[in-house]
Amino acid sequence: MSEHETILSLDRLSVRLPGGADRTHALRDVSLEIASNEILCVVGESGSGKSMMANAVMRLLPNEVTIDNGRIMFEGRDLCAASIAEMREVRGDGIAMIFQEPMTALNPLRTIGDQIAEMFSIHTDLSKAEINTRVLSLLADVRIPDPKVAAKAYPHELSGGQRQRAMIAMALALDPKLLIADEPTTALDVTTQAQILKLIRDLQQRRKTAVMFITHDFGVVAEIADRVVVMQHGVIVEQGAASDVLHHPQHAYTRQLIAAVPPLKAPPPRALAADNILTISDVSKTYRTGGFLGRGARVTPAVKNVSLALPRGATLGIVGESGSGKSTLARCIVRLIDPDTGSIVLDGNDWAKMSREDVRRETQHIQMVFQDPFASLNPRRKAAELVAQGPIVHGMPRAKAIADAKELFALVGLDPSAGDRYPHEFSGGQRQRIGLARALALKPDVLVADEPVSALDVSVQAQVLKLLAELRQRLGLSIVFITHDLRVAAQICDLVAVMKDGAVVEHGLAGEVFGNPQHAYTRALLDSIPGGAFAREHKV
Amino acid sequence: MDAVKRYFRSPAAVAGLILLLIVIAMAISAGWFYPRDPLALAGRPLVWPFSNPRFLLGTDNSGRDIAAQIFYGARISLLIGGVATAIAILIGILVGAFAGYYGGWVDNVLMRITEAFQTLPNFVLLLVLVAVFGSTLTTVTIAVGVVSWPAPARLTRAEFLSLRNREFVQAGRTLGMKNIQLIFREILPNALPPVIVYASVVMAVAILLESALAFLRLSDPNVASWGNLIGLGRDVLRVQWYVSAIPGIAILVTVLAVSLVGQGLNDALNPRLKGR
Amino acid sequence: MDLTRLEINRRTALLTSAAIAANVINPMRAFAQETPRKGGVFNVHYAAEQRQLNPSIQASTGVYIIGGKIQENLVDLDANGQPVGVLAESWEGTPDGKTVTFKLRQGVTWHDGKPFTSADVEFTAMNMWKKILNYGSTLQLFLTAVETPDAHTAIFKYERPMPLNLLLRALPDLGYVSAKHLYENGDIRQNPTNLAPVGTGPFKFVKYERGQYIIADRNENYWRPNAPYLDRIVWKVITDRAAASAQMEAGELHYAPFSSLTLSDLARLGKDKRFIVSTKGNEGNARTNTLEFNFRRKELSDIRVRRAIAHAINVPFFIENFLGDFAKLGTGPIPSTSTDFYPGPNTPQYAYDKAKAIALLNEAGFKPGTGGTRFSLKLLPAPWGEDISLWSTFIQQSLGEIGIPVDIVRNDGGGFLKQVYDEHAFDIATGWHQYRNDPAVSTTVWYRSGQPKGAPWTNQWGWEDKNVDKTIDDAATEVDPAKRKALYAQFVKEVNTELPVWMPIEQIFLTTITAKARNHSNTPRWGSASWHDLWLSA
Amino acid sequence: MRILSLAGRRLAASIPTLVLILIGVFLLLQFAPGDTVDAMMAQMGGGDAATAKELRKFYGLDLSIPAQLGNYLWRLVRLDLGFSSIYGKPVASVILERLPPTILLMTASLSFAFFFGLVFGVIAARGVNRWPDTLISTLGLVFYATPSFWFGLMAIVVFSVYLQWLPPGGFEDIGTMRTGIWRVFDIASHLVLPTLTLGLIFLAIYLRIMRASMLEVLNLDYVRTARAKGLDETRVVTRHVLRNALLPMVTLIGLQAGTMLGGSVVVESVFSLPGLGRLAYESVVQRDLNTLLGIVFVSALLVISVNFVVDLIYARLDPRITAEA
Repeated sequence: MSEHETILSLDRLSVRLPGGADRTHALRDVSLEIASNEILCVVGESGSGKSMMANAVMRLLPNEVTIDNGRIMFEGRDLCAASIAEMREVRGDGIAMIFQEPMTALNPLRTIGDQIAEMFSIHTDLSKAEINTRVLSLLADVRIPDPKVAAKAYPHELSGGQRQRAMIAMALALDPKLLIADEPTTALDVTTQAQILKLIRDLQQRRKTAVMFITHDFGVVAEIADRVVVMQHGVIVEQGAASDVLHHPQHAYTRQLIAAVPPLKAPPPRALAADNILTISDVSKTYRTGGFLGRGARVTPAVKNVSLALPRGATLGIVGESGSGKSTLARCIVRLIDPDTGSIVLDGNDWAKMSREDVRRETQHIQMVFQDPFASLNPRRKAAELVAQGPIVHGMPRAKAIADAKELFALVGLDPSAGDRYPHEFSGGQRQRIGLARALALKPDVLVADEPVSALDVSVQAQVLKLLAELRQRLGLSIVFITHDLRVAAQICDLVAVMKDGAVVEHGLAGEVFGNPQHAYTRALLDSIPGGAFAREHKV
Repeated sequence: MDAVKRYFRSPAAVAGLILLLIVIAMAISAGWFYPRDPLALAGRPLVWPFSNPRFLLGTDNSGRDIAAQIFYGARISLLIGGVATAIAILIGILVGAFAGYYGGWVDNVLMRITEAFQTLPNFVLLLVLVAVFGSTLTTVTIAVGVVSWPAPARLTRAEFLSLRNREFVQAGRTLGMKNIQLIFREILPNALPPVIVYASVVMAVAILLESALAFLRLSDPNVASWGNLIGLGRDVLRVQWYVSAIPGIAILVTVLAVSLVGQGLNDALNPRLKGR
Repeated sequence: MDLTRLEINRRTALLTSAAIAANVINPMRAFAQETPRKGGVFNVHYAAEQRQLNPSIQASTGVYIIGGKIQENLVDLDANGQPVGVLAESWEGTPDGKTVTFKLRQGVTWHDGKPFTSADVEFTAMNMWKKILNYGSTLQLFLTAVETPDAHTAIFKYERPMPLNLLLRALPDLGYVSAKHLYENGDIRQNPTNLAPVGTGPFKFVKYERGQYIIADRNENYWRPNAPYLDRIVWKVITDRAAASAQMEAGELHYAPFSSLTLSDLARLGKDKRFIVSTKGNEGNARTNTLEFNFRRKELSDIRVRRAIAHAINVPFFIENFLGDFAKLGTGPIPSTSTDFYPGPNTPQYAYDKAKAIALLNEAGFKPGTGGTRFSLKLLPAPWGEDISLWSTFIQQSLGEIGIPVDIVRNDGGGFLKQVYDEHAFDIATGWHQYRNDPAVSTTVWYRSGQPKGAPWTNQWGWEDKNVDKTIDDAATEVDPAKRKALYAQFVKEVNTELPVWMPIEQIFLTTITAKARNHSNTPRWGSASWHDLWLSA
Repeated sequence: MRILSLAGRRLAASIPTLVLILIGVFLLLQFAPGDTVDAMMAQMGGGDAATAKELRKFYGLDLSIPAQLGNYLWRLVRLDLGFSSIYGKPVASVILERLPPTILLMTASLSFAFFFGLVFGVIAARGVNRWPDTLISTLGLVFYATPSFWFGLMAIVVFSVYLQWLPPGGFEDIGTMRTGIWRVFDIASHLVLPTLTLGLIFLAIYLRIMRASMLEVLNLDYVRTARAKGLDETRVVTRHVLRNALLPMVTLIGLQAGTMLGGSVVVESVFSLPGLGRLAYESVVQRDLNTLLGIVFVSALLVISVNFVVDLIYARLDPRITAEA
């Protein structure tokens, strides 16, 4: 097999959606080629059709979504016309696929080894013993610690990263010519993501497989792609070598996407007020779950005596990977969770010691914005009502509260007349704005934002961050901003605290912490951000 | 809205609705078709259906017109089914809501009680309730309701457990809403749809339980219920089998209608399942 | 709409009864010359399981159907209803009626081999009949002692005169003897022998599976020569009447006693030549359907209201259309089958007359109020017997026509007895009155005042009549049979006038038996008899 | 071993439930009109007040209610269920006599319902929205809607009266005492109709649950992975989908045990089977408090042990359970 022989080529592929969908076609006239020993990155926002294309290639589309023309050439055969039996041979042997959610992509009731061995038992007639050895060597190949134990383990006994490694082992079992990876690292922590990307790169080079890598994160594109395809609403707007597309994007949409990616370099520091509006001193919280009469309880210390200060009008960023305790700390501040020890002083009174009833009455001083736009708004309530809820609970007459809510809609950049529409009629970005309006309705002194933009597309993310910055300026808001994405933190936070396993390992001005990190973990975090130099400062 | 459109797309749901409307129409028009008391003596006992123009469906072994009893029986079954279901759902929601929301020892105590009700065979408990409090229409209805609340309680509790930590509830809490407000204004509206759909199952079971009680001659004898008629027909089963067969079919049609409507609602409300 | 104008299809009604009547007249068919066949299993339908099986301490057909084959009584009734000796060979009473001497049969042994002696009779009479046996305790109220001069003589001593024909007519039901050596120590009621009876009868108890069956085999050394003919009797517990008739037709049951099948199945099997359905053999177990009034309700204490209620119910129509030929128009507490005491039909009767009923009600001052309702009544029917539930529905329908809505309140066995006979929480009640060959046994207690609260099937109506009481007491102790019959005729006239309890329907139990059975239904209480001569042809 | 301790804990947790039931039913029955002596009198066909008072003393019905409850629970701890007044025997032996028919009936109907529910559920799910699915689903609904006693009666009329294929009732043929294999056949033939009658409603329930659970699992991510590995549809179902779809079915057995015992009351009275169900009906009618409480106790134990077994099966099926506990 020569160096650059074309493995897969799509020729004007179109996929029709069933009636009632928001557009007629998921894919329209998509043509692209993937050669062996090459990683082609397909990038686009959610709804751009990138995953649909992957499923179309594997002919795994939901049964009312159909390919209505175009050809998918693989090893000289058109997969669109292939019979079910022929497709079955191709799947797993010719083309392999790995998916986004490691948690649910493996059968929870069967061991890892068993599921990998199944690849061999379907496509080959190797003996049981031979299959076993192949499985163990594969697991070693993807550098899973102690393959023998891992083979016998069940999916829930492995971490997210290890599960993804098992998926990769399974996909590469029969040395397929093409590997399709549908956002394999999106659900992983940034450090694990870095290792997985390195692993895929390494395996691809060693085995010379062709890889179609689907992602929405330009950092990942910069880190791993040889060639790039940019998609919007089911159409390819631009494709070419990675460096060309990244540094000299031709199409306006591509330029806009790249511009929306927050660079790692922090903007010039703002002047900070002298007094602190909120001081947190050695707060800690330990979860005690399960256990029978005290014995066998599982104790997990989530927050270990954290001390931080938030100057008036400033934005304190708290960054860390999942499980670092950052959202537990946020919930302790807002007293959704009662901290075990420590004090949280806001404008003089200590919120940690107040009774539940007092917290309920004083709650307008501190408000929270949540992460998931779909789950943070009660689907059964109109938008205006949602925003007006807070003031109504605190005694404001309904009519006035609704009127105020309409004003707030304008403040957060929403059309005031949209007040009587239901949450499911808004986009993700608009819903986050409603959440923000709801929090601001009570005119809080401090706003706690728990990963407010993580669930949004990059472009929408940028707009919400811009809105937050304006509001901070106009209303003199002090914000505690929780995120796992250092690039976002760099953009908006004045001060940054890095948390690991419940403790603050480093904190200080954003520029300094990102400029020259002191703690080894901060350095590892910064290095794991995909895209290397591109991520540092890309000017368009 | 589109849930209604989805509901009417499935033929089974539409058929169920039509059947249910027929039964309801029968219940409403009973007084008009058969003005006399259905339990009054109408003619000679055990007249075969369609053999005598005055009694379309014949008479039972007490000389009462079967057609009249079927029409009036519709009222009783729908009444008992409806009221008993309301009682069961009401208790179920209250127990489920508090157990699901508060958790801890409240959840433990309420769940032990629910388990106790479910461990004890519900028909035996029904027998005891009827034996103790007599078999008038009200006691039978309340007894059936009291026996069938554990299932909706479990369902509501499951819904509350999953919704209680949802972010919109936490948001409500940060806005300063009291627990009671959170339960009834925030969580309950979202927990209701599956429970309402389940109400059709509870109603089907309630109608079957009442007819089983009447079959064992433990239901209210002064009321023209289908179960009584089946029980009465049991003595003449070998020859005049129609006395038991006709009310049996009436119960079957009603419960089928209620279940079909329930299933239609379920598929309309969460289309994901039906989609494929 | 008046009941009589109902469209009644007489032809079909007559048809059913005619077929059965034919069957009743010549149930015996000529078998005289066939030689009895020894052997075979006889399966009997046992509808309601009793708590124990010893007839010496419980008088009910449910016990006799089993205990009557295992234990024997002193005296039984022969083919034409006259007393005949079983364990007693002969008897004679003194003119003053205070002493009755029984000569006991020789050479009789209990199933466990012990000899039957007068000591057994003495023990049973003094400890069981007198203390435990229902109705026996009132019969033997004035029994002071039973002397046993020798092993085969028992002399009954009475404080007040005991009419001989009353005693002889009561003993077939209330005269079963139990073995003293098995019952003398420990509480009689809890004695395990009650569930595994030991007697002197033609069949020996083998096994009792509660809820399923009871088995008794032939007693090899039975005192009657080469009797009984059957090898084994199996009593099968089947509570569902329809299932019982299904097993009858499938040949798994040979005999269903005491109208234990449904009315429609009885009518149907009557037309099937494989079976005989007749009242023959049940003359000794007559019963009447009752309508009991509670005088504590103001309306019912007025005689005109009670008579109006009686006039409002078309009993002949009910009997003909609902019970068919299994019942007759009753004339009072003493049924026509009781040849010795039946006072004849011309006692005060209440024929169906709706207009008269309405007139009586208006006269009593109970005008129809809103919706035509004069006043409403609670009717408590006894929960056993298909005829009782039909009769209570008919009462509800009939009184509904004259402006008295009736609310039927169903109870189970225990609840019914407590509500009616103990707490008197009823307006009208209905059930069975069992006539046991002599009015003094279980009939006069329905009218005699002073009955203890809670005693079932006794006068709990809150009604008392001095001269009715006097007539009852005189009759109970009158020695001369003719005078006794006259006293009872007067008793019926008095109670029918006052009408505290109305007994409009007279029924005799119906026997359903395989046509292969021989020597069956040959005594007035054959269901309870010992079946020593019963056999099955091939 | 982990599984046993988990299920053991579940068992211990159900003890309070059991005590709660017993006390509840005991107090409830105190309000019933008439007591067991009245019921006995009804059966004996009469008896005077003196004998009634003596009987009440004998059965300890004259004590105060708390006293009666106290010594009932004290005896219960020593597993003595007390004395049955209507059967004149210790309650334990009465129940042991009646247990086999009910256990046989329940296991037969449960396995019948579970097996066919599973098979039809899978067929319906595989051919979703096509004619097998609509046919099976509507049939399921029709079975679900049929009153069990009515179906039983009609079955008797058709199968045992007209066609004379099956005996109309009873547990076994008493007349001729068969032994060994013939007795098994005889009992089996007696149980065919009752099993069909009792099992029908549960078949409908399992059918629906299996269909819904299959559709749910077919929708999960790892099934898509299995397809991506090149498995054909049947292997996908057998090797991956079936086992996960079974989980809700297994939990259902635990929940259904109680209702099934309730259902057997009606079925046993239609087919005159001498089982616990009918014993419960009779003891309520006869006001025999001890027997009724004995039945409640035994049926609660039965349901709890069924749940215990269900927990074991569930833990074995789903490895996640053992880890979590």
